[in-house]
Amino acid sequence: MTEIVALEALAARVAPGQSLAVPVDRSGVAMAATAAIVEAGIDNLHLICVPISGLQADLLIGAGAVKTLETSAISLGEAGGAPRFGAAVRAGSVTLRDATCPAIHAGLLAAQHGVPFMPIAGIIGSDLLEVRPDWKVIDSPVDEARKVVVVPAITPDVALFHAPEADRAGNVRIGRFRELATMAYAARKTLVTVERIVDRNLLETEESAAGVLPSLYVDAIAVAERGAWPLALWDEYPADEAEIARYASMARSEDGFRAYLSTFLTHRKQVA
Amino acid sequence: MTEIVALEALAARVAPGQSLAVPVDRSGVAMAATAAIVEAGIDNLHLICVPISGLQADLLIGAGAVKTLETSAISLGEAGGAPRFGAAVRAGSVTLRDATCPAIHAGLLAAQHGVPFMPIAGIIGSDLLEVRPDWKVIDSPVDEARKVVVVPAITPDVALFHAPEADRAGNVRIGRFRELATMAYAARKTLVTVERIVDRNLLETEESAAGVLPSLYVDAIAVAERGAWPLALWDEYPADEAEIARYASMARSEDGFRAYLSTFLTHRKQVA
Amino acid sequence: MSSDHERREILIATIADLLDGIRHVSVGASSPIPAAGAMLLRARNERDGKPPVRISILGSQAHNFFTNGGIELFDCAAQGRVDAFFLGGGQIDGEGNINLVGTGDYPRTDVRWPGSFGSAYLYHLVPRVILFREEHSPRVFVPKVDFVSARAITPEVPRRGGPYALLTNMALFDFDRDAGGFALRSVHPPFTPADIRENTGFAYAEPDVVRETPRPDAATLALLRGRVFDELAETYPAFARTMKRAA
Amino acid sequence: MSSDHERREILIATIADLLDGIRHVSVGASSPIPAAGAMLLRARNERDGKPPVRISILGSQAHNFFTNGGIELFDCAAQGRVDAFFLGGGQIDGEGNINLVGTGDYPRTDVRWPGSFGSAYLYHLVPRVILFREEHSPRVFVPKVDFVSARAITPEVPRRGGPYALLTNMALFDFDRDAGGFALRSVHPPFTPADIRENTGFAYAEPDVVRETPRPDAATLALLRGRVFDELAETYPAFARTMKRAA
Repeated sequence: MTEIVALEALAARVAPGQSLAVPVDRSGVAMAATAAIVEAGIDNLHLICVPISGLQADLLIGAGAVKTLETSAISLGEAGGAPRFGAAVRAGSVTLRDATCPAIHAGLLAAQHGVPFMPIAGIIGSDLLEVRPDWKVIDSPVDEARKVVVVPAITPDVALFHAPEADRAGNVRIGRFRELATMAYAARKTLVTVERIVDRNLLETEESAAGVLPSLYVDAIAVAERGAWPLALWDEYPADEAEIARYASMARSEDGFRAYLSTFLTHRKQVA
Repeated sequence: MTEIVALEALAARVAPGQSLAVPVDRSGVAMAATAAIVEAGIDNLHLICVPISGLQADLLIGAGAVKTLETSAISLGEAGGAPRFGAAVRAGSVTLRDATCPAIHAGLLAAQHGVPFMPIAGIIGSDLLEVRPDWKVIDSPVDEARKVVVVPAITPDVALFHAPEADRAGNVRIGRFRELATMAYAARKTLVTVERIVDRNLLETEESAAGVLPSLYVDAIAVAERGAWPLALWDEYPADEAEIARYASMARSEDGFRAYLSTFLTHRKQVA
Repeated sequence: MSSDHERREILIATIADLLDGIRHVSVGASSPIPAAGAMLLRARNERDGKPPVRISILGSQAHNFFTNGGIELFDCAAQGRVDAFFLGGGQIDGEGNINLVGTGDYPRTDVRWPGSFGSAYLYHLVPRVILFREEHSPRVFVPKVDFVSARAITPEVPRRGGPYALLTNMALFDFDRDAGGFALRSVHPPFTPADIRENTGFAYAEPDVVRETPRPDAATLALLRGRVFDELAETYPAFARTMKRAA
Repeated sequence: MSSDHERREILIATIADLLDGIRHVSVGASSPIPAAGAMLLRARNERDGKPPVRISILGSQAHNFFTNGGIELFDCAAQGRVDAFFLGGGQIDGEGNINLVGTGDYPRTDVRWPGSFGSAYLYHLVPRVILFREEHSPRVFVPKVDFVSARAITPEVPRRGGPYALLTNMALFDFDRDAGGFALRSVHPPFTPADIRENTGFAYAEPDVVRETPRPDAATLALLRGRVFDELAETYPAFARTMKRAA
């Protein structure tokens, strides 16, 4: 059953060297938990971005927590390129597993359905097939002969995201952001931070239940108010664009990044 | 864009010989539309039950509308076996495509994702593989060698179901019954009957939107009050068990079935 | 066995014992006895401070914590999140294979049953599949099923799932996956091992001394006749009412 | 071209023309000009009683009618329900291949861009992919991209998708799928065909007489500066404000 724990205890459930799946910025990124992970010195992570990431990935990369990066893109959006990602690529300090968005979804779906691989449309002709030898091109075993790409299942050790609310049983409201459910289905363990715990049962009505990830898939929940900050949380608060721009500017240099990180960790501790 | 039409006009969009996907009894079965289909004399259907059916399939089979039956089971539940299905099997008058529930879901998912096939766990050793030569056993192209079953995409010509409500733009509330969305994603055309059309926008809030099939996937909607009767409609009314039992008893003979059907069609016309 | 309801109480208590240690059991539609067994285990664990038990009942709105449509149970099983499930069978053979399709030659079977449902899949994926079939007769328990809806043993592929036990109106069998067959574990009173032999069409292992299936003790009966039947009434009102009245 | 906002108005109107006839266009995040083009087409169709146009904007809550998470756009494209999409590229070559990964040798590229996003997939599946890249320079338009994020032509597999046109700050090119390359369609004033030749690193077909890209007519401008920028403001407030102020 789902345990409700403190933020630090939640972060401590991520072990060094594990694969960690995180969602795209708009879907609910657990930034407070990310700070706690950096604080705890958890490193050598295999970060799986579902299907892309921004500030969270750049922060983890800059903090030296990422060994392998599986993503379809890393970008700070309006604030421009992700500086620590760029620096890590130039330094060769992170192993890249470049992907394309639907291939990451397909890999998670394979894990959701308990099959070793998933076929996927398109991709043929892309150099991604050269740099991802784990992706194969096969002849379709059904219908007329036709080349199809297949990607292996992605089974993250941990899925981590932030959502508006959970109930006491551990059911989490995810709205239309069903990739959060896919991540949880696929992952061995799912950790969720929320703005608040509510007393009502989120599965109570057919209408409320439709947007809920059942507690069956949720191992631990921690409350983290404004836990996605400076990123947006749908239905709750917009992104703090000024803060993200400040990050983008400071993180251009290693020293600037260190200064930002230190302030960010301190800020998070004050909020908590 | 979604058209809102009369029930007869909706039924007329199903052509003889087409494949027609319908949901399991509890998910919202368009019984009123089924009556209209029988009334219109649409036949030679390839009925795809997602993943099983009951009264609806038995009625269509008894009415001689079904040429091919793709299903994981046909049963009247508490009311027992489906008599017209049994009679058709004995007579050899329907071509059977026996399946297992998740294989029908997997076939629809293949169509949803635009791929020719989908791998699926289990099944190996089942005689279903003997009677379904379109299902293949392949060596997994990824990871260690391992036999895996793959099933071809199921792309129904038409998906048909009944739901509590739609809005004026054609968005349909499906709650947690996401197989209805899968059917619509996979099908070339989707026809929906509803208890009522509402004035509010069902996509308005994150909470209401989570349980909605967007109008993008819905070709036509018709209002049919108590349109699932005598089956249940979630959140609206329970099954009319007495009526289903009456059907089960009458449909044991061809004559009894004819009598039931005639009353059923008349009843539907009186409601409409 | 003195009455129908006592027989059912034994079946329910036996199912609760068979489920001991699981975290999540899924119950098919129209299965009041398996559902009651699962609820009894949940109530007992709660009473004894043991780990909680999740129960999902197909087709129930109250006992349904799934939110991803009809595929979720199957995905859940494939993810290793379903520990136990129940399957029946128009025919069950000594190798644990089940037939939910029909007798005679497919497709124009002499007797046609509803179909394979999810059996071909779940049998591979759910560790404790409990075969539950009340009718105990040579018609059901055959040497070889006419159609294999789901096969019990498939050495050609790795699998975590398969038959765990077979429970009938007369007896309880264990399934031995290494031996690939059933072994009689206990006989429900008043039946004898000879009754079982007479009514079982397949060969099975039989110990020298066959135990009697224990009747539920007083504490279990109290739990069952109180809280469990009350909970059951939500999904199976008629069954729960009958059982309460008879108790 | 007398000003930045006039240039943008030409781009927006050109995009609306390129989209003519589609039912559903999907626009990536941070793409105000493509979004405005799509909205202009929608407004014009509505005005003229033509078939309605659906617009989905990634990352927008207001212009999002998807309810199945991040995969839905991709599924939708695979189902043939997305008629048009926009892609850019750090590099685009004369065969229509695009590079969103970086320059130099992978993985330690000299310049690293964000990554391929959904391009490798959508390029196969969306019939009208409009390549939109404002910067028109030999640095962007290269003979051969260093990394093929998405390939334009793959005779080895059937596909419905691929490049349809390339729109830059200076010109509009058609893509000829049979010839496998671009053909200059028109040049935005005040540029000349010679400017285009000078700033394009790949070979392309050039007609004898190169037309000027038409400026939007008065009715189009009225629609754009009124309703369209108002609608756009919901998703791109800063951009819409700037455009309205300049108009």
